[in-house]
Amino acid sequence: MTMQPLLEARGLQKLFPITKGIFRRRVVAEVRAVDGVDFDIMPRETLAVVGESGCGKSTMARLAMRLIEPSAGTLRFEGEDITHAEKGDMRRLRRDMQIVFQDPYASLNPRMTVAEIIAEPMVVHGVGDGPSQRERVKELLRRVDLAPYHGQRYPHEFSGGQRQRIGVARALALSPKLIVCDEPVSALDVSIQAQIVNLLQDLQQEMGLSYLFISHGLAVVKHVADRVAVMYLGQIVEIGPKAAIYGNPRHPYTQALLAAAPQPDPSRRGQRHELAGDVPSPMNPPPGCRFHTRCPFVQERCRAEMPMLREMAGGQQAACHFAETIPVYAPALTMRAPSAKLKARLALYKERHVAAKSDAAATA
Amino acid sequence: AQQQQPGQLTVLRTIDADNYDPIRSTATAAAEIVYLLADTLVSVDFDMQTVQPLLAESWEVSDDGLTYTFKLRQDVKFCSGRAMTAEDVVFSFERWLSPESSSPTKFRAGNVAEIRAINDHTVEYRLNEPYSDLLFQLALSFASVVDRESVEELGENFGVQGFGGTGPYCWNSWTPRQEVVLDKNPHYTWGPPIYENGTPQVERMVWRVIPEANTMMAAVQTGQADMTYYMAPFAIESLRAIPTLTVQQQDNYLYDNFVGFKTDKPVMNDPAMRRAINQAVNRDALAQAAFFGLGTALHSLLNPKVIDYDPATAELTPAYDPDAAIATLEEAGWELGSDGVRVKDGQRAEFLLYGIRNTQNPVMMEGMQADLRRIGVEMEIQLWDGTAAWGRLATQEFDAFVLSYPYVTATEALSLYFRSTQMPTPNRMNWNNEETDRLIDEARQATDDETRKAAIGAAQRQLVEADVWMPIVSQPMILVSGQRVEGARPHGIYGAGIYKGLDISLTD
Amino acid sequence: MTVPVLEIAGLTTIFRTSMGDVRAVDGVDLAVERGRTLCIVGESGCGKSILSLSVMGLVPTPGRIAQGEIFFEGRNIAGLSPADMRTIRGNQIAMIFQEPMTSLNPVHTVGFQIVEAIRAHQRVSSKAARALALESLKKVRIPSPERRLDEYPHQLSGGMRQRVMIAMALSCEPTLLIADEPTTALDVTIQAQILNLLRDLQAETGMAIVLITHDLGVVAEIADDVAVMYAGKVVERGSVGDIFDDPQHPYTLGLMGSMPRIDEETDRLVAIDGMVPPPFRLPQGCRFNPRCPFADDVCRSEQPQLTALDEGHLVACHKAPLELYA
Amino acid sequence: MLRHTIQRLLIAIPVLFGVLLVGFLLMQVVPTDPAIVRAGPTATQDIVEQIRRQLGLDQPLWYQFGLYVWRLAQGDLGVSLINNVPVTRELAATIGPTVELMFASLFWSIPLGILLGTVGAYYRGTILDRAIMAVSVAGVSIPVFFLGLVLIWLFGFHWQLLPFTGRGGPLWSWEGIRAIILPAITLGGVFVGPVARMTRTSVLDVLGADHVRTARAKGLSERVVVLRHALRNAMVPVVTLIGLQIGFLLGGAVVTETVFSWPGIGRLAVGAILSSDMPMAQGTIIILSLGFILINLTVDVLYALLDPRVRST
Amino acid sequence: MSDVTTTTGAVPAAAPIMVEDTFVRASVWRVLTSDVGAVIALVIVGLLVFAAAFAPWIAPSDPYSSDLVNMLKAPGEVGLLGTDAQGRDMITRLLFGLRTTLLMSLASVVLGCGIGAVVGFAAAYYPRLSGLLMRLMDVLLSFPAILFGLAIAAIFGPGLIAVVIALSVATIPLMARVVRGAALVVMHQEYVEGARSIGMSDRRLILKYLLPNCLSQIFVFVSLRFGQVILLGSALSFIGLGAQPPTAELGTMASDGRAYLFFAPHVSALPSLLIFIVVLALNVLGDALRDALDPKLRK
Ligand SMILES: Nc1ncnc2c1ncn2[C@@H]1O[C@H](COP(=O)(O)OP(=O)(O)OP(=O)(O)O)[C@@H](O)[C@H]1O
Ligand SMILES: Nc1ncnc2c1ncn2[C@@H]1O[C@H](COP(=O)(O)OP(=O)(O)OP(=O)(O)O)[C@@H](O)[C@H]1O
Ligand SMILES: [Mg+2]
Ligand SMILES: [Mg+2]
Repeated sequence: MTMQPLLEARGLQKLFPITKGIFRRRVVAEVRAVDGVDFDIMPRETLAVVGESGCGKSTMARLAMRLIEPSAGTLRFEGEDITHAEKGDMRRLRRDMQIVFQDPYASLNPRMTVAEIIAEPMVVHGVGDGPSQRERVKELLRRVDLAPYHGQRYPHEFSGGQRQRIGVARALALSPKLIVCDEPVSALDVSIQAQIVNLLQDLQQEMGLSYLFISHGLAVVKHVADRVAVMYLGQIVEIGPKAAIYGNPRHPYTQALLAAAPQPDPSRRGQRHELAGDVPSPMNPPPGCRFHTRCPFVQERCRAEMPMLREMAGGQQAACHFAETIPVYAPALTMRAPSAKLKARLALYKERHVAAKSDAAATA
Repeated sequence: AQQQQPGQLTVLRTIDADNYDPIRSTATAAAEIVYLLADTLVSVDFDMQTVQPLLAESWEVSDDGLTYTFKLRQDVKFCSGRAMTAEDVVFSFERWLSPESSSPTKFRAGNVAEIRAINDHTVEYRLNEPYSDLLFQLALSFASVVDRESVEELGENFGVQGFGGTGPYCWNSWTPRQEVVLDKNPHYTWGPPIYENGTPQVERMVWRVIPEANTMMAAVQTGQADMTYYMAPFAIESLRAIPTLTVQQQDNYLYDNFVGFKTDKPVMNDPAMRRAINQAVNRDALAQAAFFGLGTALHSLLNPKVIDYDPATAELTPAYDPDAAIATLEEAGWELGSDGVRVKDGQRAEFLLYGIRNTQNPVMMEGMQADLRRIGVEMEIQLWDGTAAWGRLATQEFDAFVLSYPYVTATEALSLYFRSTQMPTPNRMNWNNEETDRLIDEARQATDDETRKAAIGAAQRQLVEADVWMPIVSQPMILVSGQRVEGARPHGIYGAGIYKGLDISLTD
Repeated sequence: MTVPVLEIAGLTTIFRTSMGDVRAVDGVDLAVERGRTLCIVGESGCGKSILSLSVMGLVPTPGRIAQGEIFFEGRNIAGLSPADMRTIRGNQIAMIFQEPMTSLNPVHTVGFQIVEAIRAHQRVSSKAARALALESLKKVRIPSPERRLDEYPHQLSGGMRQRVMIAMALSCEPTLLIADEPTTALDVTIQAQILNLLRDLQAETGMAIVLITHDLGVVAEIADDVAVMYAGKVVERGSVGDIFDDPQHPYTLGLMGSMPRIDEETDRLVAIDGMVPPPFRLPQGCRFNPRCPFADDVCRSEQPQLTALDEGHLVACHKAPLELYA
Repeated sequence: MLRHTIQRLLIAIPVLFGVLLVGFLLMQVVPTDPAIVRAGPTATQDIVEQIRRQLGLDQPLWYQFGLYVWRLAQGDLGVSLINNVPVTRELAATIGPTVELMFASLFWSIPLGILLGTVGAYYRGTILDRAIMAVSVAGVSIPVFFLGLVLIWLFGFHWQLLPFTGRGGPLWSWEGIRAIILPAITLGGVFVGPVARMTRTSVLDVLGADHVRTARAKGLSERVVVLRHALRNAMVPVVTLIGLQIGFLLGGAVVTETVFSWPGIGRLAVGAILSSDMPMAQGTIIILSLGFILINLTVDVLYALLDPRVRST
Repeated sequence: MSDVTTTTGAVPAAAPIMVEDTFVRASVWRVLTSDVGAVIALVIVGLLVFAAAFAPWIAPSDPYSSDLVNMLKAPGEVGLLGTDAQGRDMITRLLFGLRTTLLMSLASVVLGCGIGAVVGFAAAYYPRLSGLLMRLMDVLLSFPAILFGLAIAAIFGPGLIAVVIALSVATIPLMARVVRGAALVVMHQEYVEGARSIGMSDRRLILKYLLPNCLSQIFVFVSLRFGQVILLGSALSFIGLGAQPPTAELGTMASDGRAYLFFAPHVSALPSLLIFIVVLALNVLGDALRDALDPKLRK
């Protein structure tokens, strides 16, 4: 495979200094928000990142967008080193990368109309003239299942799901190659969540987008991702194809995460084995393997030596000294399939749903 | 209401002095206290004309007017109990005159040749040239006799942290801007003959500063204080109606308000303009507005009650006549502009006036401003706080100024303000006129009353004709005293309302 | 049959606003028995929290209970005086909230807040109360509980705070615990810890739990009975098995379909179209009808009643069971 | 906690230095010549010149400032240009009465403001709330001197109940207390409003907070909920406001001190600046700014007391 | 803790109003107009501004023509509201005084808030500048406004200019804090990051994102500050720094007229009353605005 990655990160690191003093110049500590991560995103691919709160997912998203300067490491976009790209070059690159945020309530400027918001990237980059921009806004609104007249309204007049659509429309305005989605569905209700996930998937198929999809919902990630990276305390502990990560996780943290995820299956109740303790502070992460304070398989070596990502048999890479030897985790095996009644009814629902939709389209 | 402490007299005033060293302060607020703390060789009677003995029992003046010999009383003691001698008098004068003290009032002592003690109780005061005002000047607080020991002990802090003098009261304490506390001088028996009593009657005097007019009025009315002569004029009438209060006016008070013109600045250098202003301003109205009928409008350069006042100046001073003022201006070529302000040779008839912000000046100046607007002259007013004003008034930034001053003789007044040697201050008019200088010097050096009167009279007439000033009003001195107070009588030399205050006693 | 710990009948809670009356909870019937867990699911704004606050007698100001009865151990507590309610609240009925970050008072120590809860209902010395507080902290398995007593909430992690909340709620050994989305704000690993803890505590004390959530995963994990709410109404009620294996209401079905599952691969999620109607512009007829693919004219005009299909499985749908109308 | 305090103190140092410099420069650009001030009204030019040399006013600016700071470091604030009294002595004499007045004003106005604000917030939207807010808003809308004079007229003059001409004695004496009542009401009167309003907003905020709901859910009585859980948490912004408003209070203090002839530092400062008495003016500026900084330092420490989250940073 | 904890407080001066996207122009107006007090205040402010703006045409006489014969006449005796110490008609003086006072406070508020806003935005937007700028603001803040006024007056001479400068300077640090606090909240909103991510220039970001979203807080602060400035101005007048004669200005009129408080109370009381009304109306308006803008307080 010699395909060139769209985005390539090597040893990416971000330290947030904690400053003190009269003019806040003295650095007293550092938050190691992202601490040396490597990943690639291929064209048309979705790389999902999962991890607990505070593990550095959003920081990684911001780094990938070059919204913040990395403390170390390199970042390449289509082979071009953009780690220290100048303002002008960056501006050009911005057309190819866009971001969708978690909070639909905070991610749209409340003082601009929806049309203005969606047109803004085009205005900033001088793409097209007024009429053509207006045309494009309408097209984009339609694309995210909103009506053109919605463009005249302000964000507060929309529900969370609709706002998230507006955010997606804005991200699409310049026809980017990569969209970074920082927990795009976490704040939404389940029913709305599904709408957005479907929309994102449709768009990817139509426009050949790549996603860096950040989430803490393992189920959602499984649904959308091609490859999955699992983060813990600023580091990627395991990364690889979805099937390998979910089917044969090699890092104890990945395993624990999967085990802890609640399943809509009452029969599995009580089988979850829980991970003890809390995530340590990223200000002074534990030495050696960062997971060793909570790891059920911890050994002496883990406390002293930091494991590196290693190639595994399943095609993924895991950062655990004992990745090969720890017990196999096989949740899918113990999982009961949905009941026949449920399956049948869901199929019925789907059918009706599609029919109702085409009805509506026909009458419109 | 408030019970006063027995034997303690509380006097209210609106301002405090910068210090109470006789030779360092020119403030009237200092003089009124220094008069109580220390004595001068001679005193001035309530008529403001007669010089009376005080520390000096008697004095002789040589025929050439150059040598004054003072015979001192023998019973005088400082607060410390030490007897006062001629040496102390000489020391006090020398301190006043020494260049190190750089006293702002030094000039008042005349052109001194030598002052020496002939014996313990005789002082000889020799001048280089005659000085007809000398005795009056020596009655001012600046010429007070102070205790050498106290001066040496306190140094810079003399009159700040303590005071040694022979006055009817002794220094107790001073809290700046707040109060001065004075205690009766137990030795004091040598009061001037203008009083019935030679000794102080009150155990303790507290001079308290109350800057707010209303507060002061309420305080006097409610008996929280005993007396004041700083009462705002508007309050006097209603206070008169209160039976428990005694309101007395000193008719011989010499404290005049005037507006001076910088005679070398554009607009102001036109005598016609100055004359027109003198004609246009209704002084009676200003006096009425500012002093509620208590002040006397001045229709002459100096107060008619002052020694050597020249009655002819009253005739020469223009009367209030706006039409005449307009005529004067028209004649001089000041044409009415489209905006109502006159113009001559491209010069607008406008000028800037500086003054101190007190209760009367805003009223008077706004009145004057309105009067001038009617004849097409624009006066801009800028009033400054008392202390900052002096600095401002020393500059050349302004065209006219309003001030008031206390004085004792005509010669004193004119030589203070109009001699060319007094430029730029206090001769802020920049009045540089040889004739004036000559006349004033002649009056100063006159050895007989006639010559002096003639010379200073001529000077007064000359100045009136040139309209260097616009006299406004002679301020009233009104002493308000409460129920407990007896024997109070307003005096008013250099603004000191109760002077030695010897006859004042408390009923309780 | 034993008397349910809590039985709600026809509970209606109304908010009077400038836009009109909002029936946040509209004629809800529920019951939960000793030692059992009732989960209430539903999307944001469907009235779950208001329902629980109604039980607590803590409906925020413009709101009030307009109708219905709340029987707690057989006694109607809906019309109780504030003082009487206080003796029950925190004592026999305890509640924990969604946001462990903000639900504890940041300016008081953890110990103080637990002690306060104890002493509000028990006449014990502060020393004894402190011992009890320590006891309850131990019960919720907080590491080094002695130290925690004197710590402030901000010094604890989210999971620990939620444990403190639980400890506080359990300190008076309530017969009913209401938990309003106790795990939503927590990470998955912590969420599992808390759910396990609740289950263990219930086994120990036999208290009844009403747990509110919108995560069907959580429901599957802990519920005995489930009530699905939509727009202020209960649309389906049943045992956890009924709901997961035999969902009858189209809304419940939609929820199931919207959830991506780890165990099954689907290309496309079954989404429910549209959105929850605003509370003051509820549709005519069945409240779900604008979003329901099965809706017909009856649904658009007539409100369905909650009716029993099986023993203990109730649904409010004109079309139940769906197969018949397909 | 201690570190917190020390850190705040360190931050205050450059601020104080800035105040010093600004004050010094301001006094420099004042066109009034201090030598003339010193010389007095009728002095002649050569005397003024002589005094100028004496005062070192012919030296370059930086030198004067350096000298000033050097002396200041040794606790020497110079002597008044006008009456030659050491500035420190004057400051020492006036600071007490001002602190007394401030204390007496805050002593009643802050608790009252907090009480009114809390009551208003608790009974939000009722007539009581509206009345309280009306009074508070009215309180911040009256010119201080007007209030003072009206009080004098009523209590001092008309009913003759209370003295109003200066300090009656130390605060612990009967006379002292009587004399401070009217000035304290005047000055405190303008403070009740802001405190009440801030408290109301703040308590209202907290009353809606999750932890108050928790407190209620515990079955606590309303009194405990409001006092222990709402008010305590609401105090932080109120304390901030008080710290910031001290500056305003000082403006009021100048006026109050004048109206009631109170021997405070406000009047001293005004007099000193108006008369270009530079050392004295500088001294008062330093003391007043120091007071302001100190109060805000106290506020910071109070935060730490009120809010443990601040403590640990 | 971030830089917010400075010497003078951990919380921005005014209680931070959450910038909520539920802000609705129309609804703010509706909330505002549904409050009887606010409507009355609005009407009063409108009337007063109108009266001030058209003073030269409304006033029954010349504000500067003194009539020393008819001085200190009680209301009704001469003219409807009597005359002042110069015998000038009080109505005229009040109208012109209002005009000056409003202009003076407007100038100070505009100047002070303008500069303060620039400083506040700069401090929020450029964290490197923040320490220095905020320390500078601390210096200004700890410099009592009244002393500043005095010093300025000593430089430029007492008068409106000095008052305006002093009041502006006193306003700057407060405004800077309010704006910085508000801007920091906005800065942390995701939409600002979103704007950055499309490569927007700083200028456009500040003007189109920061400024509009801080406006509501600025607005509330300004309306409340306006009243404070009028009162501070009257305190400055009291110590003799106000407008110079014959300019009519309410604070100066009230403080000059206080000399006659016991005899002709109207000379001081009427301007005081007018100040009271103006400030009261502005405060009520500011409070109502705060309530209207604060989603938490909105019903
Ligand atoms: N600007 C910043 N300054 C200091 N620390 C920061 C900053 N931004 C993030 N951090 C810290 O870096 C760490 C990682 O933060 P990040 O927001 O990337 O986590 P996350 O995985 O996105 O968490 P969440 O799931 O809660 O969104 C956290 O500990 C956070 O406190
Ligand atoms: N103070 C209030 N005034 C008016 N309506 C209110 C108020 N509080 C709640 N409501 C209404 O009550 C309804 C139910 O709210 P509730 O908080 O119970 O929802 P929820 O199911 O708990 O949602 P979430 O999952 O978001 O917590 C909402 O639609 C809301 O509009
Ligand atoms: Mg994040
Ligand atoms: Mg809820």
